[in-house]
Amino acid sequence: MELIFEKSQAGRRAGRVPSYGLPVPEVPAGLARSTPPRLPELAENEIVRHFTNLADRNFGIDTGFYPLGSCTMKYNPRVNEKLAALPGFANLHPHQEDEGAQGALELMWELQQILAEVAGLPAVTLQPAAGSQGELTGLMLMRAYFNDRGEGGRRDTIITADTAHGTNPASVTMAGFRLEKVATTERGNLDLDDLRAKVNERTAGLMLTNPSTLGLFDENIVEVAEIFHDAGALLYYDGANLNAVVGISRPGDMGFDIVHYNLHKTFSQPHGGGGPGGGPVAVRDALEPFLPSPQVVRDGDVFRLDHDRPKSIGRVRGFAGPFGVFVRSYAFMRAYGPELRAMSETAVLNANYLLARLKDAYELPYDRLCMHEFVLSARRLKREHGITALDVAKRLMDYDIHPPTVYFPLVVPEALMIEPTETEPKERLDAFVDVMLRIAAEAADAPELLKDAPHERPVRRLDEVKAAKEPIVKHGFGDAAREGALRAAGR
Amino acid sequence: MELIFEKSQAGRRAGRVPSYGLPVPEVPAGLARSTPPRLPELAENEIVRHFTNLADRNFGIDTGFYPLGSCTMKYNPRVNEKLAALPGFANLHPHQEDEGAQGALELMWELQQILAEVAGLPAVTLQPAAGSQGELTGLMLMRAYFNDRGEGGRRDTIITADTAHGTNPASVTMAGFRLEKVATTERGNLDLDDLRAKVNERTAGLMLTNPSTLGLFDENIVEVAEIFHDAGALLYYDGANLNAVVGISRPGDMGFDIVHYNLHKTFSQPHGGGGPGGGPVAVRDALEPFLPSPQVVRDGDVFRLDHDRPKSIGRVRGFAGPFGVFVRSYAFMRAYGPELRAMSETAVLNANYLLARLKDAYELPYDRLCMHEFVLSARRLKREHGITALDVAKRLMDYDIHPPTVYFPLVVPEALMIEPTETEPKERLDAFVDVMLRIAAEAADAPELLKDAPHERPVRRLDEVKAAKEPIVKHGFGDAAREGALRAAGR
Amino acid sequence: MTAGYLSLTERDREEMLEAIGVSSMEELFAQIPAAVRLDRELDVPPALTEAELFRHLEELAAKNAHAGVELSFLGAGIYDHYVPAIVDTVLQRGEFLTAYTPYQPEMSQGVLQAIFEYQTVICELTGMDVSNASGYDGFTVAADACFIAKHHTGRSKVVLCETLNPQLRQVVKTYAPGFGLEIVEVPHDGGTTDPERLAAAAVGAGIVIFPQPNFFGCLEPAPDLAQAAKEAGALAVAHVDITSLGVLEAPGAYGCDIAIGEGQGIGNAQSYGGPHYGFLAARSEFIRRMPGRIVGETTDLNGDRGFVLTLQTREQHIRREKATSNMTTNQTLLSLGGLVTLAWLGPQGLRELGETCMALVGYAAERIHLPAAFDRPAFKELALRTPIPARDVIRAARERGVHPGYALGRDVEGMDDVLLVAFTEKRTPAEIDRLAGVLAEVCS
Amino acid sequence: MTAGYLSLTERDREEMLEAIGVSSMEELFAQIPAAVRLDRELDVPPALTEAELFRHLEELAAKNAHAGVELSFLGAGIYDHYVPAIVDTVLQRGEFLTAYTPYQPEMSQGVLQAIFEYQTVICELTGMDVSNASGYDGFTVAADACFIAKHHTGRSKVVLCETLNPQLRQVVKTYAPGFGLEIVEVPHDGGTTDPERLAAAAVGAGIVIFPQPNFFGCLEPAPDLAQAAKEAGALAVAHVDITSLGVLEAPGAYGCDIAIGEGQGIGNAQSYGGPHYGFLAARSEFIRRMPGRIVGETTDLNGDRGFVLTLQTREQHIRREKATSNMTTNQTLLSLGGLVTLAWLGPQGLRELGETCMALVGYAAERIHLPAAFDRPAFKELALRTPIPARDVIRAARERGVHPGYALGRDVEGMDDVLLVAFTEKRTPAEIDRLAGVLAEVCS
Repeated sequence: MELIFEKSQAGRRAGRVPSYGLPVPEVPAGLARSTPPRLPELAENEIVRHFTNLADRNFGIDTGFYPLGSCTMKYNPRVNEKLAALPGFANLHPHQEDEGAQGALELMWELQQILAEVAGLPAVTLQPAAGSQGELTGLMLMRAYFNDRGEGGRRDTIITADTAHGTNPASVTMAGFRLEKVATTERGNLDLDDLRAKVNERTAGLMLTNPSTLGLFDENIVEVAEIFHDAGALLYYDGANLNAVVGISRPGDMGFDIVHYNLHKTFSQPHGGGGPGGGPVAVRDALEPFLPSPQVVRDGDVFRLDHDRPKSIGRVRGFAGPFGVFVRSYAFMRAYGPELRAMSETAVLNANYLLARLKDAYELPYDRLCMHEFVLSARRLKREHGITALDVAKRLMDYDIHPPTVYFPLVVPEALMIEPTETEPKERLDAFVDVMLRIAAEAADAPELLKDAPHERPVRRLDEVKAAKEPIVKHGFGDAAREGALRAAGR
Repeated sequence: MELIFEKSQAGRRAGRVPSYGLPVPEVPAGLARSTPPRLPELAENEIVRHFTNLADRNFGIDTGFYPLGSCTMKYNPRVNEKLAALPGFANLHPHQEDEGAQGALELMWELQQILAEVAGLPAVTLQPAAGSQGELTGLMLMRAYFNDRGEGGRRDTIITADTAHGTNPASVTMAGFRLEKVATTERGNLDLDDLRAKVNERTAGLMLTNPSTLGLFDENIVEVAEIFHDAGALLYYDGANLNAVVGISRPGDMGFDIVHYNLHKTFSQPHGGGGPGGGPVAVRDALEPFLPSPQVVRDGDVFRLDHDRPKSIGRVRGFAGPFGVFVRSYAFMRAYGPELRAMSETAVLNANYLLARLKDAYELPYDRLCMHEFVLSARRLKREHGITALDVAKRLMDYDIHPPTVYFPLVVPEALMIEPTETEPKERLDAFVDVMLRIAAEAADAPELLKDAPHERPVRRLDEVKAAKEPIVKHGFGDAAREGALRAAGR
Repeated sequence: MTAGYLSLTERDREEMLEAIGVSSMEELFAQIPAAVRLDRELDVPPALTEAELFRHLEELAAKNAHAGVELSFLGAGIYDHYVPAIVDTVLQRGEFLTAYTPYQPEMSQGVLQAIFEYQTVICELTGMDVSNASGYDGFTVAADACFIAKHHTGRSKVVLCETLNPQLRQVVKTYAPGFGLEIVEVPHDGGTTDPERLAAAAVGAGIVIFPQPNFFGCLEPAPDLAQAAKEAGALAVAHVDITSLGVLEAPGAYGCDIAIGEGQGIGNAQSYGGPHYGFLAARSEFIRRMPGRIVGETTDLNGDRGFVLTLQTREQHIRREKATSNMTTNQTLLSLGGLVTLAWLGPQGLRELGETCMALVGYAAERIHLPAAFDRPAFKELALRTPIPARDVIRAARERGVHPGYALGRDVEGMDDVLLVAFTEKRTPAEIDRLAGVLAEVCS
Repeated sequence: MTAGYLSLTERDREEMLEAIGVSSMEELFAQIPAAVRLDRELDVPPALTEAELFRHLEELAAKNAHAGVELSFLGAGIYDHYVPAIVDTVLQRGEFLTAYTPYQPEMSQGVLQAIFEYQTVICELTGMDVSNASGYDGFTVAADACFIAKHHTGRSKVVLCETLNPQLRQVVKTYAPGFGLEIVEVPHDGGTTDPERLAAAAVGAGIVIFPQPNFFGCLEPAPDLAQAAKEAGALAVAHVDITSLGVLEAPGAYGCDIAIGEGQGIGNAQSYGGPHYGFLAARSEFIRRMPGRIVGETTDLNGDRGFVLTLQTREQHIRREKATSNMTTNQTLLSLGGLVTLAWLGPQGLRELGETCMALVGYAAERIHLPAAFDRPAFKELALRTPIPARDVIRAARERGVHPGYALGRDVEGMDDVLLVAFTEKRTPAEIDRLAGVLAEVCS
């Protein structure tokens, strides 16, 4: 499909800006634009068509089944979009005085209350823009906490599981900590012996996803928490998999001191092709003083932003957080009420049903009941037919199903990580099983069908190596020389 | 694709209705529902997917080029959708007192002013729901007018062109008039001799589209008007083709006494797969007293609905008309201002460009410059290759182009009626020309490609005869006996 | 300044004129006699940029006292029911929004299947065999029903109950001269129609139309009215409230030939009276007399299921002056809103909707201390007798931020002291308490 | 009551438990130690039906003094620019709205191509070679730039102009300990940054970040500031107002290494501060150090063009603790709003936008009789000196329905008498007259 720039014609226009017939002051010499940006020039008709046609080349939850493990691709209620667009929310300026933003502040305060109850921890900041920023915030909180206790220099190590999301180690580095990894047992729990050997006075804390990225709840979580707390360290709960346990088990009760939520996973903020998200963080009372500034607080019937937080780590993003995301998540929670538990129960039931029906045709490295997701391995297909997890993933596309997460977690070879979520009906699950079984059969009977897949998408299989080797990261406007330079530089 | 009923499961739910914990009164005996309606039972996720998937099987202007002759498929500005949805418009009750609806009434009054200026006629009713209802309204106005003059019994005949839209003769019958047809000359004008022979003291009026459905402006329109007015008869302007002449030539100036507009054609109300539309009617002063009731009137700075119209033909639909359509059309007009003329000029330029580039490959029965649309004939393809206009239409689908109107007007064999509208860029026109020329070549080289077309749509060519012979007009719920009965009855 | 809806550049224009073989735009218009060409600019307000346009219409919208500004109990045909958010999600998809009537079925399977599904739900709700793809509104479908009856029975007499919406009766009367109809109206007795009086009026009639519930909010003895019509050899036509059909009997179940009604309450905004959709469903024997579009199932070249506009030989573009109507436009997008809403409610939700309306009527009857105008069970509207003219009650209540309902005296003679108050599921008990308080204040 | 978002029926549930081989839901949770299971219902507010939910949030929204209620001149980083209607049309299409990060490119060509187009327009606006797919907001991208600079130059000193948005400086300071950064701030001189003072501070620095226009609304001598940074061997980073780039020079044209900024003004609602998108673009040599997603062009099996997430070896899911950042989520949907808006404006529209802002500033400077706080040319914001504390001016003006702007004293010491007033293209001369009147009244 053509790029929008390839549909552009000099002099064509869509939008116009009011001029009010006023004289335009001169831009001071040397500061004025010398060359106009080559923005697209189209009339509105073709802009709408361009993006409509692009949308048609994209797959969302609204299109079909999207069992992308660890991403919790559930139905995004449409009423939430209408609510976030209400003028009283969408057109509210973030510098509006608190008395002119009471509705927004009340919503945020109520959201904090619900999040706190879900986590089993009393204090919540809504500021982080995403789960990954929540992680970083959590680690900064640890640093501030230990600094405040005079242990700042000593506590320099964070432990993560070998099954951890890549964000965990990256966040550890960005926050200026050392990383240490702990092994996973054959049953899919943290290896307690390994843990005991690694936790010591240098340990600042643990970062753990529970259930893990294997979709397994750590059966020894109580002991794990004890090990860290006994060493004076803190436990951080990566909320990426929170959808498994809402109303069933609370991170605070498990012993975690800091928790981040992914509002775009558990609480249905649409992910929009990569964002926005929201990554609030909840903490125990002892960590509350360090939360980012400002905080939403309630004084009687009045809500306000509290900027007077002397021990705060500071500000991790602008204003009080991604407010539009809060509106959607709050609305989502209010649609469920206490039945948020049924949400998680159903997610777990759906996952276990798929697991039960698929584990014979594919391998299940950790053969236990799962929580909200599970990880299969295609290694037998690879061994017997040369078919990889990637081939299976690409072939699923031909059946109008979004592939699961592949090659993650790293501890499982040829991993297929499957998370159906609670909003899928049994018919979709059955249809997915049928397709997965058919693909397993195709791997034996017609492996080239998988190797060459997809066949039914707008493009065939794409060359990712080529893209990385000679990066073309913007349109060239026919200016080959300039592009060449970039490619060279990028190499 | 499955019907929504085929995705239904007993007990599944999406929406819920508040109950407020109140006791529910009994429905009186004999009036209560005995069998629940078999409405679909799905969760919201699958409802959204169902209609998303259905949409993907539908083609709109937003999808691509839609040169459906006489339907004026122009770009529908999206801002108009937002404006019509403003709570002050969308949530306004039609029985709201006039003082509580001043904004709505002002908008309608302003719309009337602009419509009057465009038609060159002073008085406008907004009530009719569609062009066809506008036609009926116009004919009722004629009847009321002649009755008022004591000529009611005598004036029983309406004359239409043989190129007229089917709505014209149908409206004539519904309004209780006799129909008489007048021939078209080889140049595409009304045959004045034929007309003079048919216009007499029984003639109530003429219904004419100008430009005609051939896309040709009647060069003798002044003479035509004289003939009718000399006979004491009235002229009705079918506004279906008004997009050709806005700001260029006004029906009132041409001599027409009554004009209807299609707001969903000329003024961009999206047609929504068949509706809604809007069919306001403008008239000369002499006909004003007969306009439907209520009328929007202005008293100084105050607007009101005038129900006190003793000579009115009455009410043709509920309330004051399809108000949401008015919002969109008014916004459209205000986006153009006096440059509505550029809209029509561009529509005419686009049509003539296509005509110039296609007339060699296809036949042009009336070889003149056209207005906003033109009619080609595929009769040579038929004669030489057995390829019909329908085959050409179906083959266009494979190139992601909506076919033109076919087999209309009836005076042109194998007609292809093409209306590009003003919002198409030259690139789309050129691409259409390329495809049309390629199809003409295919007709010679690979006629079976056309005969079997379409190949690239969600369904292949559909059997319309079968549908009409054994009508299945609703889902059977697996109840074959009941369906059989309907088929039998329908036969 | 020209709106950004035109795509041609100056260069495009020149190239195109050259390809056409003319030297100017003027030449294209040579076919228009000079005498009828407009030689000046249109005298219309100046063009606005989108930002200015938005503001201008926001200002107009702000001059209206809509449901968000005033607590309103207005009904009388159009109601403030909740429209689920997914309706807009579906209707605003360009593939539905910007499509024309599905003349080319292979391009339009989406809307065709949706209409087929709509026809099915309307048949389910009404207990009928066949539904058209929708009519203009809930009133014009009554004229359509008269057209069917006239041609089916050959009789021109139309019997309308006085308890029907007055606007429906006005529309039928407007169409009557053209159709050659003669209208007889049957007065109400204590708020509903007496079946015997109806039977007497129905003698020689081709059609009898009655409401359920009626314009005064009361439940009619609909089965008896249908029977009275049938016994006279007339078609029995029920004009029903679509939101009632989860709790009230389907017209097909008590012998009606045709069921009609306004669809707005299911899936459409109030929008100051339109656009909405009217529904019209009938027994199968009327299928070839029905006006409007009908979608039918068929198969394609491969034998796969597909949908087409069918029975088009009824229609104007083929049958011309012998067509069953002149309709081309119907209300597809609005009826699609109805389909989406009915799918969202499902059978349980539709029943709950009716139950909540009835429950609120019951609650209101207890809380509002004004006498009922009629001693009849109601569905979602209460006709209350006011000690001062209802119009004065409305004026006074609106000053207090509450629109208490519709003054029946606007249409019905002798009812200047009757206020028709509507209770949709969106009205809460607390709001009804507020209404009761305001009414007590302004009526004392 | 359960929200209608769950699809399983009772029968489904039973069949599924049986297929799993367990007899109850409880069994599925046996892996959770009893001690950490929640043995009570969540203590959260009760469930609401959609109609109730809508009303509840409408009531909350009504408690906010938004742009439609109060005439507002607030800016200071977030602005009330017009968002064209087609932005929502595009963003609300389910295929964009409900998609995840495009890990599987064959499923996601739509969003990948859109990001590629976004990267292109950002490069065009900034004069840079490479843009990422967006960052969280206009402040966190400053921290990202520091991360690049630290690794590129090996220097930990960061120089920030005091004329940068205070929130940007706060965010960088929050990130600094983890990144090992040392922050130096350069005070302003009369409203802008003195290049010589900056040059002095830049010695030994890895990065210098300056704004254009600055937080006080003034135009900085940006080319001189960039040169000062370069001469010190630091990366020169401009934090620019995206709406200014039709009239102000592209940072790439005056030698910057990196350009960053907040995208909100182009295509996003104000939304009380988020979600929005931050942009980050750089010269090509930094491509492999950039945080966040980057989309690249490639070919498919057939040799046809396609798009993929590329250079993923920078990223956390592959490189883990050695990644250029921990970012997974970015702001794709918001940046798509930016792309649509830029396509809608085109180069002419973007220039007009800047011109109108500047013209309104000029008009306001004439009409408002308060002295300018700084004697510098401005772009779309005016810093005015108030005779009473700016906070008091705001309070008094808001009582008159006008929010006159931002009190600079909220962030900047010694500026309690400075009011920062923003003029977007949506503010009309008549509104500015109203503001002038209110200010005259409350300042007299």
